[in-house]
Amino acid sequence: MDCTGLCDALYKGGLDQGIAQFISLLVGVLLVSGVPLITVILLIWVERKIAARIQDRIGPNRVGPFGLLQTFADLLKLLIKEDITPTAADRLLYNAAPLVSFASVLLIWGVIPYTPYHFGANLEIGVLYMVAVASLGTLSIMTAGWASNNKYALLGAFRVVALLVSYEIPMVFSLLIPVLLAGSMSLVDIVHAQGGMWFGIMAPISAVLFFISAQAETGRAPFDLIEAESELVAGFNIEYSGMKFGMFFAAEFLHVFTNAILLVVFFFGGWFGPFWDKPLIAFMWLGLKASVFYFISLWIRNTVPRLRIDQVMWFNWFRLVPLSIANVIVIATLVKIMQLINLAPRNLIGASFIEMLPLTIVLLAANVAMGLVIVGQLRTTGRAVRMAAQNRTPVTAAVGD
Amino acid sequence: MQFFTDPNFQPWLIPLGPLLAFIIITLATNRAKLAPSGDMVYGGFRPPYGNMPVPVATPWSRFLSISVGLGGIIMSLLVSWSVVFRAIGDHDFGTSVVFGNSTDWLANGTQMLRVGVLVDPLNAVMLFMVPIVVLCIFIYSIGYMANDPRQSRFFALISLFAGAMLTLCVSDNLLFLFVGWEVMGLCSYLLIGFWFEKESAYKAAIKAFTTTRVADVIMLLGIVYLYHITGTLNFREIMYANNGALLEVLGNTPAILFGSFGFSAASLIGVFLIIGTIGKSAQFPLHVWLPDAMQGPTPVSAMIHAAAMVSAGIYAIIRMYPVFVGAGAFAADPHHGLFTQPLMLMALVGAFTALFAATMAVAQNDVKAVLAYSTISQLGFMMAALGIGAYVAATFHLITHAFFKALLFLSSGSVIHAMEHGEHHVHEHGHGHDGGGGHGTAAASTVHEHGAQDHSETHDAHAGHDAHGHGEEHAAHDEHAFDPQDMMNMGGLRNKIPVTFYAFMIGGFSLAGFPLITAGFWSKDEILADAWLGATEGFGPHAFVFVMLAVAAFLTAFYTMRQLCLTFFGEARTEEAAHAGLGGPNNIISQTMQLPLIILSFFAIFAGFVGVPKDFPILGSIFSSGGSFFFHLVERSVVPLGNIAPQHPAFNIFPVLVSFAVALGGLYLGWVMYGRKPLKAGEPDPLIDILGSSLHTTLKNRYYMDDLYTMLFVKPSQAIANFINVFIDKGLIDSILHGIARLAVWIGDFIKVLNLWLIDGVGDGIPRGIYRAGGWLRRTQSGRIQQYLLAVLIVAVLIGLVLAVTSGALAAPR
Amino acid sequence: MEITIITIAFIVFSLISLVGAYGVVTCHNLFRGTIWLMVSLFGAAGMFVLLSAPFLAAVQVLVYIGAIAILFTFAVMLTRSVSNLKTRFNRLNINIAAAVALFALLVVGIIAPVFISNPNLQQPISTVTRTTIDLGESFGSGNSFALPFEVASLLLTATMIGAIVIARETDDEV
Amino acid sequence: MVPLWFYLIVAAALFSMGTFGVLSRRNGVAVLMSVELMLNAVNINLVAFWRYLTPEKINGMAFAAFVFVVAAAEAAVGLAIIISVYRNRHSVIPEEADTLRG
Repeated sequence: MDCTGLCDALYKGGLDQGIAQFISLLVGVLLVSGVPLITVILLIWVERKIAARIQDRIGPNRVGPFGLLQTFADLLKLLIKEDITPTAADRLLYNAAPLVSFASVLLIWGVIPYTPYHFGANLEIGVLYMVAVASLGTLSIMTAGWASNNKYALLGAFRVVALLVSYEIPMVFSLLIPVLLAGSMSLVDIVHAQGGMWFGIMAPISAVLFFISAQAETGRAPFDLIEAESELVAGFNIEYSGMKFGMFFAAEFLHVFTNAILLVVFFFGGWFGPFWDKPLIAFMWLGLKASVFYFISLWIRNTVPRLRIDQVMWFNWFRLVPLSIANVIVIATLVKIMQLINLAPRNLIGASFIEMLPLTIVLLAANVAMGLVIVGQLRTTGRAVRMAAQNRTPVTAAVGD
Repeated sequence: MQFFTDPNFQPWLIPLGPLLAFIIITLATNRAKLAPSGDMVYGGFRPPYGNMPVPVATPWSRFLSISVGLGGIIMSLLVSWSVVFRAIGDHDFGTSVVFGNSTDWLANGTQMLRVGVLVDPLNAVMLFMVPIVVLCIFIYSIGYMANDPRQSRFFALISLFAGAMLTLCVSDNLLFLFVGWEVMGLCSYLLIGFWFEKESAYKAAIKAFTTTRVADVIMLLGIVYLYHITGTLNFREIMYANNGALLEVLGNTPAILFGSFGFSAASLIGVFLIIGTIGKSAQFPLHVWLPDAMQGPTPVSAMIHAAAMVSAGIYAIIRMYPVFVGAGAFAADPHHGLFTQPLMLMALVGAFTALFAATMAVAQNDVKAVLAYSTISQLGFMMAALGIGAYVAATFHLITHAFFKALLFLSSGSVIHAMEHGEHHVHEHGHGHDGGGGHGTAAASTVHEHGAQDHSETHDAHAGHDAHGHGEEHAAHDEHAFDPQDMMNMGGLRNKIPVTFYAFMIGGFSLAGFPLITAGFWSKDEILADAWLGATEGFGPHAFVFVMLAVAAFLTAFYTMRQLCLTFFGEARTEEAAHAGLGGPNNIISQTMQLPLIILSFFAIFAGFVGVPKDFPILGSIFSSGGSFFFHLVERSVVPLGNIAPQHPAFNIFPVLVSFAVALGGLYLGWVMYGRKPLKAGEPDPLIDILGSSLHTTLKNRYYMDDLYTMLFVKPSQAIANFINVFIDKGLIDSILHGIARLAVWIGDFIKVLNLWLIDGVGDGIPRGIYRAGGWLRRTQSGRIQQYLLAVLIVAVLIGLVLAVTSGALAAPR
Repeated sequence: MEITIITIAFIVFSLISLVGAYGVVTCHNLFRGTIWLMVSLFGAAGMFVLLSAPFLAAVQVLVYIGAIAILFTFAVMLTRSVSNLKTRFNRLNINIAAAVALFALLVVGIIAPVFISNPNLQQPISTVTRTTIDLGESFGSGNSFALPFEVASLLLTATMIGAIVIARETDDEV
Repeated sequence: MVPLWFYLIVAAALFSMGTFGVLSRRNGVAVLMSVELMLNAVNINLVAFWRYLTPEKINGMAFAAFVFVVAAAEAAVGLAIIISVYRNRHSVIPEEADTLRG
């Protein structure tokens, strides 16, 4: 293992090499995970402001300029609150769950390329890693729901797990498309491969799929039946209070933004933009694009009503999963054909816009076709549902299967 | 593709066509509709059908079988002629160049028996002759079998026959040759018995089969012995490999039989092979099957007696000729009076058969019988020639004889056809037109399968007559049986069927050896010349052969003329003959039956000129100024080992004069007796009062040979069979069986007693024991998976322990 | 053998996986058992990373922790295994003996004589290894693992169907 | 890197523990989990051998991947069986599912 930079300095400073490497890695990890920890505090404020605007309120405006410091106040409040642990709870798991939940989001940031030069780790299998650690979140919620020994919590946990496990499938399938196009699972390579053309333009359907399923992963509306206040009081984190609850809370907020960033990285060219070779500008581009999608996500959250669990499941298993599979098959075939007839560059990294153009046109056409099909399908289904609703027959009969 | 162009591989393809045709026809034309037997004239004969319905080939399968069969034989004709002409074009063909190719066939023990094809001059001439003759026969059969219900089967069988013959011609080893040989035997059996409804037909078939089988077994013995000694059956390996080393071996080892009588292995093998040939080519002791083989359809007779089977026998002998001549200690030199036993045997048998058969032929009245006997005697010529070492002349005669004898048979067949036609005509006139029209189906079928719409009406009439006459025939069968093959019923056919007449005349003159212009003359002249040369040097066998052959030739000319006159000249001796005809000059039947005659006539005349001796006056300088072409070609097919090399008989006027004399004399005598004042109806054969009736009947009844054989072989074997049946089988074996049965009954009773206490005791004891054991074992079957797994683990650990200890891993961890 | 970061990582991961395994086999509470299982598998994933097979590590985390363990938790809850557990083990001693014997045999019989004592089996024979791309190509190429790959996919399909058929309520139709 | 036998020892320990679990746990789910442990030990061995002995081949990783597949399938079917057994006999204890007792 190479030893450069800080490690080198420490080694020169007379430390044992192993220790030096360890320390340097530790510092790197702290730096990388520092970014999200700081952003999340701002994100909470942003979200509350946007939600307030959408709901025709003003939102936090007392603490600090524009209420910027409101979040710190809440943080303080959460910290000084009493930390209750139910007696019947499974102590260890009860306390471990929030940590795992936050860590699962945080670990994702380890592979996100901020700029062409700055990223936590350029893993050969970045995408897989990302999906894997995201699945830890499921585990944490399950644990929390079970450990807090509360039937609402357990029900919430069940819903979450059902929802997340189901929605991981279309997400992974939609992530296959960038991997397939870039020919690599490393996020850095994927971003580089979008120098000529954003994958979001070549394969919009998979972008949409990823967006939807990511939204579901976060458990935000319209998928917020995890903490459906009206049905099960607060879902899996009902028993939590104080900083533990704050961790779940922060993890959720952070997860939303993380999904926005991932969407940008996978489909919208990451830090690509004018003057992307300047690190700061590149970082600025990434953040800009990410915040656009973040805003869209918030927008949806605050405007769309909640769905029932059966509707969510039906939508996933009978619409998203087939669509994603078909999408993968179609795009893979098309790409292969285009490469065989030499209309597509073998290696997308460094391919110019012109080179990418024919492939883009073909894939876009295919995507539009598929999109038209699925939209028409959804419309007919919706009409059937409305008819059923007017005939006062249970909707599930029409929707389910 | 090179496979199809390289002459080394092409011989493989030669037999392929007919064999494929056989398979295709057999598999594809199994559709036949049942029709009342009255509806069809049945080939050349009227089998006693009663009103039994017969399967009738549908027009489609007729068409298919004919086209496929013709296609097969034409294919092999093209391939083989291409090979042959390429070969002849090559100058050192036969000496240094032969076409051939072989592959592994059967592994027996350590050594591999190879099968392969070979084209050397001898095959070349066979491959020139066989396909064209067979093709003519095929074409002929189209017309001849046109109304036969089993035409498809016929074509299948003759295709197989042709395939077998070609296989025999191209094979390069004795065993492969024997395969073709046997298949031909089978086909001859099937074809002679083609009209198996006739008792005489199937009896003849069985006769031919058994007779040839006897010979073939002995021949197989010879082959096995040869293989036992030489370890190979390949011709060239046996005879020419490092110029005749194996021949030396063969010649020097004394035979296992009669070794003490100066038999070398070569001679014994030769004798065996010759016996095989005697059976196949119908030589003297075993000739009886051939006249009966006339029961088959005439094309078959042509096939068997001209092109294929009988010549196959001679061919096999020429093929193995050096073995007969032998080498080493027992070597022979026929040109200097040294004979091995096989050569002597051939000379005697051949010469005797030639004369013997000729005499019998004189007295026959059946058209085909005369030809059959003449065939036997001509084959005798060849055998004799071989016996005195003139194998080139024998080959020459084989070829020419094949041509003109095929020609003769085919034309006799058309004579018979014409006679039948006349006969039906007569019947039809006798009974008006009633019921003549109810045979549209048959007519239509024949019309369609010939594809000759324009002749349909004549043909329709023909079919109608046939059918009608046929139907009548059964009614009037016993009152007068008309034999369309009896020459006494013919006469004056010259004007009815002119083409046939000229063809027959050409063939007959060629057979008689009409001087200078016919093929038969030249080949016969070769043989006589060789024989005379030996005779002048004072060798007994040569002289014997010469005399016998001269007389035989004389008789040949005589009965040929007799046949011609009786058949074609004079007045029609019966009403049938008066109305004979092929149903119009240009209906499809007569066309398909006359075209081959024309082709064969050409060969029957001009085939002789390839073998004109070099120093024959005038003609020699015209046709073979550079030496006889045929002679030089075939001579190369046997490597000159000094004593085998055929001699070039210098031109000697005497044998030529003799053959002039015998031919012309015989013809003249025949003309005097039958031609000048032709026989009237009912007039007896003038031969009778010349020879005296007793001798005549003797000849007519073939010297009672058949009765002799019946007395010698058939009756005794029947008696033995009867004896065995009565005494051994009924008396001895049955009593033994009964005894065994009674014994079995006793044993059964005993066992029954035993059963009651012993078996039952054991039988009940075992289950009881099993039950107890099971009751004890079931405790282990706790149904608890983890216990099982635990047991598995423990055993595994123990095994591992044992392994570790034994491998010394535990003992000394290095 | 100097203490490199690899060694530290190895020790950490092996401890994680062993402790997890211990928890799995001894836990009273099956839900914790599943958690322990995940911990152990996580340690194994770390070892995969150390063995420069990051793909396998990620798949381990994804498949086991993401799916199988969740499946286990479901099973635990559906079958109320948590509550109706009276005793943890049966035939404890003999089983312990068997397991220990197995371990001893493995170590003393195989590992010690063959691998510990053999000096050239200590370190990897080369530092270059196949990558995930090679793995993918081998799954794709006909003369490598394409057929087993397809068979595996078939197996998974069959498993899915079979699991559904087995676990569905038997009393309802369809 | 650490010697090969480190990995082997760890794998052996995992395997033995899994064996113990399979043999002794009363709860079917626990038994299945122990089976997973054993499979994991096998996987560690596969990958370790591959890395140390034949890193130039692909077989080690490929086999490990197939072991994953098999493990997933086994877990799914096993749990399904356990659930149906539980539904029929109201017990997840394999010792009690002994209808086949002789």
